[in-house]
Amino acid sequence: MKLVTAIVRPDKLDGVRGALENYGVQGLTVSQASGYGRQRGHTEVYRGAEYTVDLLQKARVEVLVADAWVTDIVDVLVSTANTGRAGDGKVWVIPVEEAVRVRTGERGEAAL
Amino acid sequence: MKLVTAIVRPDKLDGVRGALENYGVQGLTVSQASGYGRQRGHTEVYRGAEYTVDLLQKARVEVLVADAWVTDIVDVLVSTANTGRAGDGKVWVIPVEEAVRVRTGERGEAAL
Amino acid sequence: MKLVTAIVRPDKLDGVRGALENYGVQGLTVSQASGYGRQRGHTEVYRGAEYTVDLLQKARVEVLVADAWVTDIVDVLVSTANTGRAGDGKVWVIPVEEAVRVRTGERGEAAL
Amino acid sequence: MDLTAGHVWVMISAALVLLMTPGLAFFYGGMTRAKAALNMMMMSFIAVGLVGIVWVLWGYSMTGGDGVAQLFGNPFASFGLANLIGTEDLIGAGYGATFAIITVALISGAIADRAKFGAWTLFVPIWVTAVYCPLAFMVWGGGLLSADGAVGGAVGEAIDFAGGTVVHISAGVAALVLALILGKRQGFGKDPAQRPHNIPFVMLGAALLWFGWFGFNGGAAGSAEEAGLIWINTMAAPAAAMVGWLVTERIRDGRPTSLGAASGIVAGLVAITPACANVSPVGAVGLGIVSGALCALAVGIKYRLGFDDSLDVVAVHLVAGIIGTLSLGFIMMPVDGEGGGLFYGAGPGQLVAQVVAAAIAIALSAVMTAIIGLAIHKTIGFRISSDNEVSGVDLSEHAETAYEFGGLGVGGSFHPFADQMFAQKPAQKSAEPQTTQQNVTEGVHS
Amino acid sequence: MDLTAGHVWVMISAALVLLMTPGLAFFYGGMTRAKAALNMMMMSFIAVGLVGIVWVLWGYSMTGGDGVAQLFGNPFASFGLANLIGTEDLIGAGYGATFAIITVALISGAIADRAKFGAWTLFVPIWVTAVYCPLAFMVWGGGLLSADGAVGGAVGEAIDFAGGTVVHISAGVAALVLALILGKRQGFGKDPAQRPHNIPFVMLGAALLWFGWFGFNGGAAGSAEEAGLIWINTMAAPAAAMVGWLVTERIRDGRPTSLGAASGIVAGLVAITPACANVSPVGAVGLGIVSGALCALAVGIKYRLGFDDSLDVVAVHLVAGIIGTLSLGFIMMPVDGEGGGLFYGAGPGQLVAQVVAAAIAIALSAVMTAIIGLAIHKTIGFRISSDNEVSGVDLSEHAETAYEFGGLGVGGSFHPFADQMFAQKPAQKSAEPQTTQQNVTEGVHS
Amino acid sequence: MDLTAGHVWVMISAALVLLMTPGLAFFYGGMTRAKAALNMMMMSFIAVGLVGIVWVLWGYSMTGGDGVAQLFGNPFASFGLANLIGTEDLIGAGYGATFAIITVALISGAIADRAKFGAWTLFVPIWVTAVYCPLAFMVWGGGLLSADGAVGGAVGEAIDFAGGTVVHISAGVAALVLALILGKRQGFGKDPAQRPHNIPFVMLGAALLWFGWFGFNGGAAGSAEEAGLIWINTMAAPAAAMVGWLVTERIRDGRPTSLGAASGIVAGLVAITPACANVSPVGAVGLGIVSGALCALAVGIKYRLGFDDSLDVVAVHLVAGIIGTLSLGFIMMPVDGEGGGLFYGAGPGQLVAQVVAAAIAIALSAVMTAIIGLAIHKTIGFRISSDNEVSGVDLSEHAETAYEFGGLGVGGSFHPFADQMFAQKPAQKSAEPQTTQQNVTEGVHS
Ligand SMILES: Nc1ncnc2c1ncn2[C@@H]1O[C@H](COP(=O)(O)OP(=O)(O)O)[C@@H](O)[C@H]1O
Ligand SMILES: Nc1ncnc2c1ncn2[C@@H]1O[C@H](COP(=O)(O)OP(=O)(O)O)[C@@H](O)[C@H]1O
Ligand SMILES: Nc1ncnc2c1ncn2[C@@H]1O[C@H](COP(=O)(O)OP(=O)(O)O)[C@@H](O)[C@H]1O
Repeated sequence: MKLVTAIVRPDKLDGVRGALENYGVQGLTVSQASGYGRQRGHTEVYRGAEYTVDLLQKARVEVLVADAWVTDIVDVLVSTANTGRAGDGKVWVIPVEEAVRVRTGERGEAAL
Repeated sequence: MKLVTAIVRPDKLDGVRGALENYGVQGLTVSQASGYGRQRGHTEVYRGAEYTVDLLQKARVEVLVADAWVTDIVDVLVSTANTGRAGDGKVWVIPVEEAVRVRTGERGEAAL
Repeated sequence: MKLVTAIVRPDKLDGVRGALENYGVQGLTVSQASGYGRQRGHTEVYRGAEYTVDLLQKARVEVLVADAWVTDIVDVLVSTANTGRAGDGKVWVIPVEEAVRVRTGERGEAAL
Repeated sequence: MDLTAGHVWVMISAALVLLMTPGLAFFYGGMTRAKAALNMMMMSFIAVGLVGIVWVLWGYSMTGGDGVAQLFGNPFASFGLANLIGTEDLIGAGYGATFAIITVALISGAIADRAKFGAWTLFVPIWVTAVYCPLAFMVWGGGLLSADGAVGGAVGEAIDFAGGTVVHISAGVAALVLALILGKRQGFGKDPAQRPHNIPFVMLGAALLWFGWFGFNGGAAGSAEEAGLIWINTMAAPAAAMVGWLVTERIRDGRPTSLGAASGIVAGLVAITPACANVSPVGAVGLGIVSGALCALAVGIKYRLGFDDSLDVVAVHLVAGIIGTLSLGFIMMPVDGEGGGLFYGAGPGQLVAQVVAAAIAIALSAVMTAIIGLAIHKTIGFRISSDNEVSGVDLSEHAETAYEFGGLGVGGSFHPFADQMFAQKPAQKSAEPQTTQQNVTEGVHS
Repeated sequence: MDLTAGHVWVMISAALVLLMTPGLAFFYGGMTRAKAALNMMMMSFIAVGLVGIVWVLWGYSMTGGDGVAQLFGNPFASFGLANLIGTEDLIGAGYGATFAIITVALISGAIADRAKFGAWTLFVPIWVTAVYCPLAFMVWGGGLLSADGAVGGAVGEAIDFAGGTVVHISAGVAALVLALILGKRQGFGKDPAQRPHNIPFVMLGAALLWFGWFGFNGGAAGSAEEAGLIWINTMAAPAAAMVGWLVTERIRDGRPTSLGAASGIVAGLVAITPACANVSPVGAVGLGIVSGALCALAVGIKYRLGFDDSLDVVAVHLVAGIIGTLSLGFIMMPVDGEGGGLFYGAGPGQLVAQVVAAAIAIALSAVMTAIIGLAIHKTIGFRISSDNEVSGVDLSEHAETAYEFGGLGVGGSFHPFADQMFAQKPAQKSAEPQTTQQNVTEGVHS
Repeated sequence: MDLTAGHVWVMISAALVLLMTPGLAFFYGGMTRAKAALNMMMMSFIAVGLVGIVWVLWGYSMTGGDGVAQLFGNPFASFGLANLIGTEDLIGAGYGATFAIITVALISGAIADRAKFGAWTLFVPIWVTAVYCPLAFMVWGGGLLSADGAVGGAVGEAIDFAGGTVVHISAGVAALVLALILGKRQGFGKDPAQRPHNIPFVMLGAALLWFGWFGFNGGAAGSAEEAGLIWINTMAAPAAAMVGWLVTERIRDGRPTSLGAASGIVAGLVAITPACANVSPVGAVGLGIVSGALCALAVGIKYRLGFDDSLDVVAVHLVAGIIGTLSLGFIMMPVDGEGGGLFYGAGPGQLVAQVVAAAIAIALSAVMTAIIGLAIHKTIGFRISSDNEVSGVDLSEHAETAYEFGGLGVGGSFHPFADQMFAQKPAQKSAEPQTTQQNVTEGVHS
């Protein structure tokens, strides 16, 4: 099994979820993140003082997938999240040694 | 060393923490997440328009543990977080190559 | 490639970011977390009832780095985040099998 | 006739008192956890809606005129306020409405986080009709406790200028009774997530309550001298009670809290309510300090006795209401050199009258609230299900969440209702919303 | 002369009505998503700023005195209120200002989340001058629709005691027109992120509006009897409308919502506005229930017809404004036994007068708003760019975010402007802020 | 005697002014970062508590009657307001209290985020007694600066209708002095986390301040004509100042901000305060625009000069207070054709009087505040520890956090205090809460 993590634009989240569901993904975890890469921040003004907000909001999507699916899932993620502009995000894959479904105690790929 | 990640119901967080502490875990990291799996969302109504909230709030618990402890810790997590209903969550284990305690610079299992 | 995760004090975040940027890191992801380790929580009082807040706010920094950089980056993180007091945090390193830049589709170390 | 200063004063006072109920919604709403904030506020808002209607139809009529056995006025005498049209009495009728509204809204703090909204909408009009209106009649409308009434004539007339017994004691007792009927919240006394979710809202609520209370206490002033005294006392007592509460916290807990400041203000306002026109400014300061300190101590009682009066209606309104009512037995200034409280060298007569009035209000409210509350609880049920309590009363009762700051708890498709707007829905949907409308389909696909 | 009760009543009423506009800012601001909250509130605040100035300079002057063709007063007759100094007429001038302010602020709800702030600051003074002032003159200032006016003389004088046509119908129509000119928000009807971000703020806004509305409806009362009736009706109608809206929701959606309660209050307030001095308390209750229920149904229309009146100005203000205006044809009480509405056995005369007045207000506002709105839209543009809509109108128009609760969306270095404060900046910076100041340099380094 | 319109107007004005202090709590509280919001609000709230008591006991007495060397009234003459009971003078005494309260609360904005709450509770009553009461006596109570006073007699009586010198200049100077004594916040001018955490609260505060200001400026009006002028000016000047501030921001920064709108309103209100009864409506508009623009420029000064007046009390209250006070030398309208400002062709006499009054207020407040502030700072310390500043002043001073929106910053067991409620606690706990009660046991187990 692998853990595929994708950092995407918040407004791409719904699209990404839909595409994954269509592909057959049965569950995923989302969390808030912020970050920077090639994309840089914006400026806010308070009483004439400028504050540079360097970290921009992102959504982090984590999907636990069976080995066989990894390539496809990465492709789905990259293609749905892409806009072609800086700030599109990053996808990475990490090896997973064990996974358990809490409800049933099932382990391994059966737990996904 | 391993990183054990558990996605659990927010109201199970206290129980999970307590059980881990009893077991001897000396530290952990918690963050907010939302997700879906077999469990599906609920509906909110605003001025007669219905909004489906598909992602449900979860707590993500991360514990860095020595190799010897992994099986036990996973068992502790699964048994305390379980309610038997959809939405109970997921636990997974990832290999860790290095860990450092920032305060002292200790490395490896000494850093846990 | 590796994923370096650092749990640091929120007020150290800016320093850490600056040091990484100086070192040459071109992107990173930050998220909110809370946790405990040797450091313990504080107490809040509401209408005379005391609530123990055990989990203290932390910032989680994640950086995807090329293998060659890992040792240096960990050193940079540990030295900038250190104050010598409990609550300084933890750094760990996880193997990454693949990384993709969503904007361009570049893979591997080119995607960092 | 032309508007007089008196008319203007009463109309403004009435608007101020009406504003108190939304103020209370914030005072209470900020104190719940985030997932119960809307329901908490809605219990106050709907009180305005329902009591507003009841008052116009029969409520006002029950608080005055010829009484039925000195207990309440004839509900049909001024039904719909029809016989008041074209008279200036409408001004007073409006002022009276606002008292009825806030009294019942006060009760809701005791059952935060776990009451069925439908049950509450039943409770409100019944309680106002069966408890508030009679009590208002007995004390202010020429009934049992007034100078001409059976009790008032016997033990002397109790002073309750602006509603220590009628409003605060009666609501405080009802709160206690409902808290007992509904039972404790899950995690009562243990779950730290039950701490207040928005203390600035609590402070906003306290501020609006204080602002409105100048109308509450002052609206019925009979002269400029009396109005001035009431104004000063309505400023001084809560100021002193805030200090009294904070000093108590500082000594007991080590820290004076914001929640304490807000609570202290309300405690002082409640305590001065019955006494506002009859104690000196220094008396008001003293009363304030004492009530702030005692209420600060009283908030612990619920943990000792194990009833879950969630937002401390008992410790603030009942306790301070009693303190204020009884205080007149001690610090009431003599009128034209006659009477007054024990501290002015008068006899215990006033104290006796005050004790009797308080006791009757307590008994009446306790018995009637128990009957109404139990009747509702045993039939449609007053408490939401345990699952709904976990997912949040806002979601289960109103299908809403109070805040959406841009987090990721939201997603998925959006179904504007337009298409189905006039379509027929299954009947049970509206009949039993608490079960079938609850859309958290936990376990459905498992 | 000495202050009279009437003076005091009007001054307080004026302060109350002025408070309504910030109240509206919260009512509307809470309903947008978090990244548009400040811009929403600013549209109300700047209305106070700009109309406040316009009114003092020429606005007041245009609403009274000798009219130009019964359409509007001479803007130079009381320019700068100079000829009012030293007279008590200044009190009435202040009261009038507050109506002009809130009327234009009401419109902004229709264009939430996507309007250029600069365009709005142009729209506000022009619309007040070209639509509000003439209409106020026609109805209240002795113009076309008054008893002596050409239309009012012909079909009978319409009753619009506190502004059903002048304020709510005109603003509601303008809202519809602007919504059409600006077009729909991205994701309209689909994106769940567009649900309200802070419902307690919506409830706070509703509470402040209600509080202020006692001045809005009551300030012009001519006698104590009338004032009392207005007070009662201003309490009863919104109370009943809240209940009407919630019952409708309960039946249709299964749940009564907090947003519905707040909306119902406003619907009831709007409906009673023209009728407040002329219907009985029971009539006000009935009018409230009907307007609450109908407005609750009306909020679905925009999804059917496909115009994005973001915060339902049309469904609440236009619909309730029409209901209230026409209701007088049915439930107006006879004056001295004469006239009145159909339900009192009178003829359809009043209804006709009401229909004509509503129709003229609708036509005038629609045509003029279309001209003004289109002129602005075709020249400087009324809508922000699509990118700015995604990053948020608060950021693009005000370079601010409403909240910072300690999350991590912030970082990097801080550049206090002090050093460059008096330094010259490139001219285009201030000339075209929407493009050059927009600092989200997406794609710049790619 | 019966209530007159004047009585009603003053009582309502007093309630309005009292509401300003909670309004200020929101204006300031929204501007701090989230972890200092409660402490900020508490500094205003406790001002109501402490000054409310001081005023009743000796404060009122010090502002009138026979003065001590024209400097202050005898504190024992009306101690406890005892000799006012039964007179209508109580109404004026209440009105006066509210001015004393807000004046001291204003100061707190300069020391946001870093002041010991205990030190502040010491500062408040001393400052009111030693600075506010004397100054109020000198200007309004027949002292030094009044027509009969030594200075007022010599250089002419300064006009300060509602408190430009007594309230705003004195508070602004005190703010500057305290900011210097306490020193800068950590990260001053660098840390972006110090941007405002809740701008809607700032706007709410500005709205409540404006609303209350009609009482602040208008309460002392002597005639209907004067009241009307004051009302109009109190609307026009802040409206114009909001526009002036926003235009300045638009030119300088490229964006008009919400914080700027709120700040502009307050700047305009401060500027019109001394002048409200003596300038024309057009004059008020001009004064508003100028004060809005100048204060917008003035907020940068602190970065240049390096003092940390956290929430710009100096740039808003001191600067606008001086502008308003001096403006009378230019745009004061002649009274009965005599006197007036330079623009009305009168001599510089009025300007001289205004300058002298402002200078005396500045000197008095500077010297006295320095003495009081330093005395406190050198003994018990006025500033929290550096660690506490990092963990947050709300936590260290009040053991509370303002918000809990359901995040995960909370956990662990819950210890209701009930069991130990009456148990004895170690003495040092309450004696030195800032060290021993601070429960963040960083490093304790390391
Ligand atoms: N090296 C990295 N490690 C971790 N996260 C990264 C890294 N680089 C980029 N990110 C994440 O990806 C997001 C998008 O990066 P982006 O600006 O699109 O850069 P690029 O165009 O180089 O991918 C960032 O906001 C950040 O959250
Ligand atoms: N494949 C997955 N990858 C990542 N997270 C998942 C996955 N499946 C489920 N989760 C997480 O676990 C949580 C609980 O899932 P749940 O509804 O209990 O499904 P199941 O009963 O199949 O475990 C989800 O909310 C989500 O956060
Ligand atoms: N075993 C662990 N697994 C995961 N996170 C941990 C662990 N131990 C500590 N942490 C994280 O590091 C943070 C800092 O820990 P700290 O109190 O400094 O302990 P130590 O001094 O032992 O490193 C904690 O708040 C928690 O988020």
